[in-house]
Amino acid sequence: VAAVALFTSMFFWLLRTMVLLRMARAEMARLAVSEERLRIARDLHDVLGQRLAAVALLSDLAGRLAGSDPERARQQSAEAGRLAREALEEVRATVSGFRDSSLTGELSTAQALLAAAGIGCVLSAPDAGSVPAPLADVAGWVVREGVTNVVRHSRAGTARITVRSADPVVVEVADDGHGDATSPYGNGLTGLRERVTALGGAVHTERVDGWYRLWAELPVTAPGGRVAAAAGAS
Amino acid sequence: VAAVALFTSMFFWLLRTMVLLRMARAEMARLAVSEERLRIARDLHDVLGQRLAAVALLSDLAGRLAGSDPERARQQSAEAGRLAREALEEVRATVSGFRDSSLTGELSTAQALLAAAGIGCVLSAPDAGSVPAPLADVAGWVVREGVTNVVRHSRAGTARITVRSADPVVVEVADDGHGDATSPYGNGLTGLRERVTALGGAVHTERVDGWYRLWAELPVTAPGGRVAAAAGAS
Amino acid sequence: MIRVLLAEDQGMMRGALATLLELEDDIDVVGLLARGDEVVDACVRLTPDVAVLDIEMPGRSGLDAAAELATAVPSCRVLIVTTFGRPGYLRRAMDAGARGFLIKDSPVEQLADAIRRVVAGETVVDPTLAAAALRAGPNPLSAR
Ligand SMILES: Nc1ncnc2c1ncn2[C@@H]1O[C@H](COP(=O)(O)OP(=O)(O)OP(=O)(O)O)[C@@H](O)[C@H]1O
Ligand SMILES: Nc1ncnc2c1ncn2[C@@H]1O[C@H](COP(=O)(O)OP(=O)(O)OP(=O)(O)O)[C@@H](O)[C@H]1O
Ligand SMILES: [Mg+2]
Ligand SMILES: [Mg+2]
Ligand SMILES: [Mg+2]
Repeated sequence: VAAVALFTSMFFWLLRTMVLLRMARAEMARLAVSEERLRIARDLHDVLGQRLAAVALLSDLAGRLAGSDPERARQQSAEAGRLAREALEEVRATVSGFRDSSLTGELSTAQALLAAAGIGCVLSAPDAGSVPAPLADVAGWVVREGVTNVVRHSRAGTARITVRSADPVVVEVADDGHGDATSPYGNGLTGLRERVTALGGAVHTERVDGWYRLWAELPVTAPGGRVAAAAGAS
Repeated sequence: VAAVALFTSMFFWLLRTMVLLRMARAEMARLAVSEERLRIARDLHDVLGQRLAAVALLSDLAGRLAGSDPERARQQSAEAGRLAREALEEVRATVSGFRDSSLTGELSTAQALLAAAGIGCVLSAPDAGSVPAPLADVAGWVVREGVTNVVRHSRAGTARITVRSADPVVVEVADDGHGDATSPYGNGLTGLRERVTALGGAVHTERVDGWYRLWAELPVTAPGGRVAAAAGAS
Repeated sequence: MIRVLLAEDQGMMRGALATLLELEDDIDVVGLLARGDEVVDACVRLTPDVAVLDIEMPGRSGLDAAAELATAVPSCRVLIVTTFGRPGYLRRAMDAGARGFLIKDSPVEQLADAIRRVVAGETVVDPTLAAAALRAGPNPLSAR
């Protein structure tokens, strides 16, 4: 009898738990949404608001100066235009969720992007899914920056994307275009190099056999023996 | 002994269920967040994005004209400044809309959006705050979709938004534009209709007396006598 | 001279873009439209080298107009400009035979350069915009 009573009470407890969990689930989704709204609201307000206010003021100023000091008017207008574009970029980044991206996601975006630009793509990344998480983010960045550069600068016929998941993880984006490995790094490659060297890795560019190559080495085990996964979590 | 075995298996089943629920919960939250992002993207897209792009180009133009045609340069700068301020207003309105609840938030976003698009807005929703929670979400969706369509398709001078909190709750978005109620439903209206009919309600569009009307009836008491608030918790 | 037709429904934007392009030495704006459903007729009449088309316009979308232009006026290259990369836009633009896909607020130097490159037979895709257009979809590859 005791066993039956226990069963029964356990059964009802179980039911209650499930109902509670179900409610919690809906509640959590609602919370996640409102958190996201707040995050976006904050982003929009802080970054966008400030920029827009500056744009408005610079435009006023340019308007006032147009008659008397055309050179300064020109500068203010240029600055207003630059800020408006940054604001728009900010909106784009905020709404596209650009910030969360995975390596495999970057690889498929890259393929689609190259196809759209009429550039052939040879992808060799059989074990991309097994790159440890914190390195996968950086590896994805290498792919994104490399492919963006190929589309923007290379005028290549074919690009080659390679990911080798070992220690170090090696990520390479190469193309058969006219790239010159001695051109100075701009924001894109400089930012990439900073991020990669912070992990103890290295970024290289070279021109060899008619190919422009960008590749990065990302150590899984950092020089001190620390594992990248732990470092990345900090 | 059999009881112990049963207990044990029941215990593991319970554990598994909880793990599964947890995964489903995370997934649901993720989906809800990305839906919200898309929604925000859509809200922002039509007005804010257009405006920022125009600000950027007007600034460029003002800069180019500063030397040769100061009067036109002045006009372009003034226009850019005006647009930047409107964009700022819109960001503020959108941000404060985010902080409110679903229906009231949607109504304030709607007003801001219409104002920004230069469309007059007659709002009649004195008891919007008393629409039962699960219906408020859907009612908010009707407002959002209706107003997005007005901004995007109607070329109206005035829009009219009406919420009547009775049984059924009636939500209407009407405009004096050129809308044709026989145009086939696209993704927006189809999705809306699916969501509303799932609650036992109905979506209508009609053209009457020079107005294009979209309205939805949302039953508080579903046909079976069930109250919508309970159905919404599932 | 490169003859350009511009279709954009937002008046201020249209005016600014047209004036900026006119300021380039080698570009002539031969047509200005505010509606998508006037694009094909105008291109048949004016035979521009490049049609710069907004996507969202009354009457007809720039993407639909591009698709028809590919057969109606094959000599006219199409460059699509848009504010945001929405899911599916890039692929639809390419399927419609467009040769360029750029953000609307591109500095005029970039837009003018894109026009020249498209005339020279190249394809010009703004990578950031394209990435957003692809990324915004549920899964870029399954959409094929
Ligand atoms: N694949 C490539 N083919 C040809 N040139 C390239 C390639 N990748 C880079 N370059 C050259 O290297 C330069 C620096 O690239 P980097 O990514 O740092 O800056 P960027 O692409 O010009 O600007 P951004 O900061 O937007 O990335 C480029 O301007 C370009 O001249
Ligand atoms: N207020 C309106 N004025 C004029 N036409 C309208 C209006 N609302 C809807 N329409 C017409 O009905 C069509 C279907 O609308 P629907 O919202 O389903 O799709 P959509 O707005 O075209 O696309 P989306 O999926 O982005 O919402 C529209 O394309 C438009 O032609
Ligand atoms: Mg770069
Ligand atoms: Mg719609
Ligand atoms: Mg448009």
